[in-house]
Formats: sequence, structure tokens, C-alpha cells
Amino acid sequence: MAKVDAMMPWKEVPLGGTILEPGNARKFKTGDWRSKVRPVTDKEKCIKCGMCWIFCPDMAYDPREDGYYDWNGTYCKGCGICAKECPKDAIQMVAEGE
Amino acid sequence: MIADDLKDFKKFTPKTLPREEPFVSGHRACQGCGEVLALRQVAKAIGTPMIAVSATGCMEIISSPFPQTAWAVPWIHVAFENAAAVAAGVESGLKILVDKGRIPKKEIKVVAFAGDGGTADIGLQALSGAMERGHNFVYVCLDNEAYMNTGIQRSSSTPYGATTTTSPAGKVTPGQTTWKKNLPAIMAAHNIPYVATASPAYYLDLMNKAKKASLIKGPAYLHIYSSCPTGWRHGADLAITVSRLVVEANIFPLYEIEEGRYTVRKNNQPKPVEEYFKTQRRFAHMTPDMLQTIQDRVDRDYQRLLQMEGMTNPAVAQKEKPKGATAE
Amino acid sequence: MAKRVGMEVSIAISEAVKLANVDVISAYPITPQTHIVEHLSEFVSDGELHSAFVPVESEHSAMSAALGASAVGARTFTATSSQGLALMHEIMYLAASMRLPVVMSVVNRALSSPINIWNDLSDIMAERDSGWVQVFAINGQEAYDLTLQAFKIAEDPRVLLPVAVNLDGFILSHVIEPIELFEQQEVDPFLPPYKPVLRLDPEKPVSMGAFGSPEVFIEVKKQVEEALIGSQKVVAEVWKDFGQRFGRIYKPVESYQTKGADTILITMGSITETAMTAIDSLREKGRKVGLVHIRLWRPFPFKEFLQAIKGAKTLAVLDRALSPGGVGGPVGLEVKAALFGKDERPYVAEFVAGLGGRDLTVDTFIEVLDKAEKYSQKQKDFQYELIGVREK
Amino acid sequence: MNNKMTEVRFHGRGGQGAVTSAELVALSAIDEGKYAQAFPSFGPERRGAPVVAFLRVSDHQIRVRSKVYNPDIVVVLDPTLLDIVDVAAGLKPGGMVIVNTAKTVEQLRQQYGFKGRLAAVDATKIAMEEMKVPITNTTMIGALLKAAPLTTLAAMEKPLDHRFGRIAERNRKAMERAFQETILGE
Repeated sequence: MAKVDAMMPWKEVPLGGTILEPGNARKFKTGDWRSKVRPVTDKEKCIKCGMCWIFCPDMAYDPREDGYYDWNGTYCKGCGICAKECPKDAIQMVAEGE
Repeated sequence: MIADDLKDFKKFTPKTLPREEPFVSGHRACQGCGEVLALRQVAKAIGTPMIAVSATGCMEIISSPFPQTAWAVPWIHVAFENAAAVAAGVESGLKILVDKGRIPKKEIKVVAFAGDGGTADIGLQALSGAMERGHNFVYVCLDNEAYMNTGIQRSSSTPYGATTTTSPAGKVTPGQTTWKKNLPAIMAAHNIPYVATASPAYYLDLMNKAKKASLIKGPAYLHIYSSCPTGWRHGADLAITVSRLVVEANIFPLYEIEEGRYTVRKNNQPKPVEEYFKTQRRFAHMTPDMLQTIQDRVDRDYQRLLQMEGMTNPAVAQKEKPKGATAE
Repeated sequence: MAKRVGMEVSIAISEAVKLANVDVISAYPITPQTHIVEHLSEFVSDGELHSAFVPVESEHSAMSAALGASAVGARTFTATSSQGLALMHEIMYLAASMRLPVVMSVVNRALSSPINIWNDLSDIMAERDSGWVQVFAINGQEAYDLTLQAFKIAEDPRVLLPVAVNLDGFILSHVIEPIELFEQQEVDPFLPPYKPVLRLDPEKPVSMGAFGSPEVFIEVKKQVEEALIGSQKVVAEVWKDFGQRFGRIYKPVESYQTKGADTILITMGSITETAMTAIDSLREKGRKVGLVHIRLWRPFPFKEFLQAIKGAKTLAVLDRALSPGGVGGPVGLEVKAALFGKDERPYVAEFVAGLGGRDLTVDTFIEVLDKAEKYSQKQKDFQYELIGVREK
Repeated sequence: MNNKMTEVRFHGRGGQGAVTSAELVALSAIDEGKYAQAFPSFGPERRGAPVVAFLRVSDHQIRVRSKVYNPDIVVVLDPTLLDIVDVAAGLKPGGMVIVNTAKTVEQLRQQYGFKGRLAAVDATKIAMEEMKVPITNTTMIGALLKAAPLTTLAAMEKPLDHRFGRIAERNRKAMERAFQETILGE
């Protein structure tokens, strides 16, 4: 559904309906779109190849200095591509809420 | 000559991929969208400074629900059929403002993004004009093989036999009755310096081609396979699976055309096309003779590509002896 | 000091565009506007005008490229007519709502079918609701002046709306007549370089043309409407400034011999000058007639218009575009609407004439004025009359 | 003339068929000679994104065409929506929220603090058992009809057959089980 905060007095709408804050879609929690499962990475099996990071349509893996990748539940929509593509099967799709 | 444009081009390796994300999280694409993944990889490879131009379509809608935008770079969308023309205006405007000293000289990459409908159908005229005029920009066609934003209607890029809401599998006609329009060949016919096809499963190949396209002075065209779970009726986790299979079956061969010279990624032991069609319910009604028709034509088209390479790029053609299917 | 020369009006317009030091010209040929862009291409190729000439492949792309260029902060010009303007229609609305101050010459020509390359106002009247500021020239000097002024109006931060300068195809665009050409150093103080409020800039990224849900669409449209209505004040300022610098005063509505006039003819565009001669000849015969022509069509100058026709018993509106199945033409509709709430209202006789280049002679105007007065006496109840139709 | 009209709002996610639920009930009610109206909340529906659909059923002609802001009944096809969407927004006094959930009515009331009338059914379990897919749109129709007799289970057969053909029977079974198993809390 359309974001409620699209409502604003007409004088406050930026010129021509332009969006002035680049990349402010980050404020939107697409993680709410997960309904059934989420990916969980087994650090033992992970070889830091970055497939989960480069194949994620929602950029829901944040590279860490030590080479591992942190899963970001705020954005992950639970599609399961990362689990499918992980060469070491280190990522399992686990039921939400557990 | 693109050789000097690319003289300091260094290929990406898995460990040297840029961290920057010109396109950020929070966009409203469906779960497991292959097109937004392709877009992300292209934007990441090209990097900043960049000005992005979108045609109307899924990527434009999911990335700009006012007041939020997934674009961290300057972005403009005007209409469905004019991404190439708007990009031409942006590029011309930047060039003249630099010439007149009104803005500092900077290598700003102008990149147009459109779907297959926006490119092969309604936007073809503006695209042809911009290419012929030689504007310095990259045009990226994210091909999800139908009009997905309006609810999966057929386009000229919908593959033969696929069902869509306007090419349904009926008793008389079994889905799309026409063969996929060959956009890369049409773009090559404009004698532009760079044309390439890519698939997000082969992300290094894709990102290297995107980088090369952005470095080349003049127009460049990227045609990128973009899977769509909603429109193709496949699992949300299969974007990369189908993006790899389509290449392994030679249905979507990967190649570059640099100043008319073809360089084809060889795959002389392709998987049967049926293995690809099995993964998506849009092909569920495929009959054996349709499969055979497709297999024959896929094989023939692949041979033609090799012949084009032989004619236009003999050095490369000889160098590579035919080998088995090469994984990335 | 300005130089007086004989020049084809289209060429004069390209001279004005050169003086404006335009950054990007997106051009596509269509009779009768083509001389403008042809001449501009010569300036550019000779280095007389430092701008990017983009020979696009269609008018749809002409307007699209113009938007792209304007979005990066370039001063942008294009020109078109008839079918070309119709092909731009989709993007006209976006230019206004995205607040991109493109300037366009519209060399007015009939809309097909039948295909007809001659003059009437059907093309621009089909863009009435696009949100553009729209002005009309009645002679070559005006076309030249209005083009220069258009950039200053469009780029004013209080406006930031595209401006269409209308001139009649052939009967004005292709006429050689005296034009006073300005010097560059006279114009530069009047028209400084374009300073955009918003532009596509990697240093400060923005997203233009976003997807507007029901929650915000009306608010964006309200902004455009306020800018368009508010632009009349800016237009007046620009015309005042122009008058002080160059001596010619422009007003949204101009009156001609309307003092003590019972019947006033309402016209737009260059036929106005022919009509003035008809007014003169009738005045000599003691007829109490006058003329009012509308220069600023959008935003419509209601106050000035009502002031100009005060005291008239009869208005004879001469439309150059037909609104089929309705009240005749768009100008008649606007005039009747403007008068509707007023307690003291003249009789309005609505005529549509000169479609598709049918020549409007002095006699035609006399015929219109005579009919208007006759119908007014009888308080004839009719929607409109199409002038010059061959019955037999 | 009391225009006895029932307004229902369905909450689901893109691709779960919330609007199909509304449409099938409307078709069935119309078959019975009543007046009905069903429509989605128009907008770009993306797979996974929260969406709503609306249904109105009445004995008299329905002329209001805006969205349903004050529903008599809310039907929630996907329990995970409870955390992110205020499903009870605008609920009429005495209105009821029907939720597809494995939880009991008490647990729901406790976890989400629902004040109004509440009903629960594990439609996902029923759908998996009867139809082998976790699609709950037809199943939840059973729950809705338990809460409000907008149409009858019998009348639902025709629209189900028309829409689902050979797999209509499974949908009908799941709908009927939901009708039986829905617990109408207070």
C-alpha cells in the first residue's frame, strides 16, 4: 500500500514532486514482506565467497571487515536465492518466528 | 576506437567488486526479482558519478514510490517510450554546459534503463535515434520477456511458446507464436562501438561488460536476461538458477560485439532446452514438436553466432578450440 | 542600438534564440516551423551559437530530449507545428508538472485530417490544459520579442514552467517584414544565464519523475496551478522590464479603438492586424466598433480582459479552432465563461473562421462584425457560426 | 429503508489471492439475487507486499464506490500481517476480525490487544491438508460465511467451479472445513 507519509501539505511538496533525499527507500522495511521463512547462515560452513551478497535482489547482506556477510532482516524478503546459490549449502531457510 | 577507451580497464574479480550501491535496499520489487538484481549489478559495476534515466516499467515503479527513492544517484523518469531520448538530452546538456564552462568537467556516466517492452517495442524509435546520433551513454535493456508492470502481457521479446496474459496457451495457439526479436543484432546494425548480452548468474561477465560499456566513448547497448518469478511462474528462489540454465542451454548466449567484431562465450555441449523450460510454468504446455522447433532454432542461431565470430573476429575464433560447457 | 532589418519572421525567431545563448536545441523538421531550426543549425555549425544541436528522430523525442537537457540545468529550446505538437502532447504535460522551463516556438498549423499545412490555432488549442504558459504574437517583432521574454518568464524561480510562443504558420512565420534586432550586450543584462533550482547533479542527487500515489498527486498539481496562475504577475514584471530596456510595452490583452465601441471584435494571432484595418474602415464610416486581442492565453487574464471589453454591448469572438459538437471554439468558451458570473454582460456572437489556412480578408472581418451586430439586435440564440463555408 | 449492507476488508499479500476471495463471495451473493461489489485496492501489487481487497454485500443496490473505511468484518489471510498492518483500523463497533492463525482467540487477544470481536481458524493447515498448497483465499471464505451469512456454502459452488474447474472440489472442501472449524470468539 502507498506509504502514508506521502501525505503532506501542497506547499511542502518538493518542486515537481521531485524526491530530494537520495536512497531514502532505505527507510522502508521490506523485511515485513517475509511471511514464512528467513535465511540463516552457518558460519562454520561459510567460505566468504560473497555469492549471497552479490545475488541478493534486496542488498540484504552487509559485507563485514572480516570477510563474512551479515544478514539484514530489515530488507530481506525471504526469497531464498541466497540459500539456493550458496556453494557450501551454508544457508538454510528457516521458519519465521523461530 | 574503443581500444584506447579501454586501455586502463581492469577486469573485476570476486574480491575486487565495488562496495558502492548506487541502487539501495527498500525498493518494492517482488520477492526474488531477477530484474532488480540485474539492475543492481549493472549500477554497481558502472558506479558513480552516474545519472540514471528510466523508462516507465517495473524498475521505475518499484524504485520511486514518492516520497521514497531507491536511487542514490541522480535519476529521472519521464515516460515509457523515451528513455533513450531523455538520456540523449541529459548527455547533450551536460556536454554543452561543460563546454561553456558552466559546470566542472567530470566523467558523468549517463545510463538509461528500460524493460524489453520499453526497448524493443514502444521505445525502439527513440533508441534507434539516440544510437544513430552517437550520444555518449549506456542503454541497458533489462529483458524480463513481457510487460510485467502491467500484469504480464506479451512483448516482441517474449519467447516463442511462452504464455502471457495476451498470448495465452489456448486450443488454437499455444502461447507466443512469434520468435523473440533480436535486439542486439538491431543495435549492432547501428554500427555502435559496443553491444553485449549478459545474465546476472554470470555476474562477473555482466559487471565487466557494464564497466566496459560505460568506459567506451559513444553509445553502448547491454541486453540483460532478467528473470521474473511472478511473470514466469517460477519459485522466488530460482532467479539465478534460470539465469544460468538459459545460458547453458544456449537459449540466451553471452557475447560481445565490439566495433562489429563478435566474441562469443563458447558452449558447445549445451543442455537440452527442455531442461530450461521445465523450471517455469509459463512453458508448462510445451508440446514435443514445439520443443523440437525451439531446439533446432536455438542450435542454428548458436552456430550462426559462431559464424559471425569467424567472419568478424577470426583471431578469437581460431584461438578457442571448442570445449565443454564452461561454468563461470 | 537595435538594428532595423527586413527579415523572415522564422529567421528572426532563430536570431532571438541565439541572443538567448541557448544551451541545447532539440529539433525535428515540420512545415511551417522548419526554417527556425534550420537557421539555428547554421548558427551552431558556424560557431555563432555555442549550443548542442540534437537532431532527434521525432517530435516526441524532441520534447523528451528537451526535458532531459533542462533537467541537468541547460537552457533548452525546441520548435514544432500541428502534427508534431500533437505527437509531443504526452510529454507537454510532463514538462509542466516536472517544472522544466523549456521554451518552444509553436508555428500554428491546422491539425489533420485532412492534412493541411496552413494556418489555424487547432494545434495549440489542443494543448490548452498542458500547464504551459502560452503567449501569441500578432507580428514578427512580437514573435522575436516574446521568444526572448519567454526564457526569462520560464526560468523565473517563481514560475519554472515551460512557455510556448505561438505564431501563425506561413502568414506570419514565412513573411519578410521589418524586425528590430537587438545587440547581444543589450540582451545579456535582460536575460542572464539560467540558474536551475533543482538539477540532476551527482554532487546532490535527486529523483525526478517519481511515481505519485493518490496521497500526493493533487498536491503536486496544486503547486503547478499556483505557479501558472502566479506567472501572470511575473509575465507583467518581465514585460515592464522589457519595456524600460527596449521601449515596447506588452500587456496580456490589447485594445484597439475600443473607446466608445458598442461592438468589440475578439481575435488572437496575426489576423489581428488585418482585423485592425477592418476596424479602421468601419470607424471611418462612423461605426462604433473596436478590437481586443488576447496575447496571454494561459494563464487567462480574466481581470484585464473584462476591463478591456467594459461597456461593449456586443462581442464578436473570432475563433481559429473548432471544438466539434460544442460551443464553437475554445476562445468563445473562455469568453462566455469569463462573463458568466457578471451582472452586466454583452451579447456574445461566437464565430469560427479561417480554418486550414482559408484567407481572412478585411471583408471577412467586416462580415463578422455586421453579423454580430445583427444577431445582437435580434438577441439571436445560437452556439456559433462557421464563417466562409461554401454552401453551393 | 435500512440499507442493510455488510462491508468486508480482506488483508493479504501480493500473490495470495485476497481479491479472489472477495470476488467469489460477491459472485455467489449476486447469483442469489443480492447486490454485491468486490474490488482490490488499486495500485501496483507486488508479490509479498501487503495488499487489501474489499467486498460489499447488500439486499439493496450499492452505490458507494469508495474503499471500505469502516468494515463490519476484516478477514486476514496471512497472520504475519498482524505485526505490520493495523488490520482493525476503522472497524465498526461490534465488528469482527477473522484471522488465519494457528493461535487461539485468547492468545491473539493477548498478543495484539484486540478489543473487538475476534475469530480464528488455522486456514493454512486446512489448505495444506485439503489442497496441498498454502493458498488460503478460498478457505477463509468458509470462515467469513461462519461469521456472516453473506451467501451460502451451496451457492458458492458455482463460482468455485467456474473459477477453479477440476480443482474446485478441493477448494470447496477446504472452505467447508474452515466453516466448521472457525471459532467465533466474543
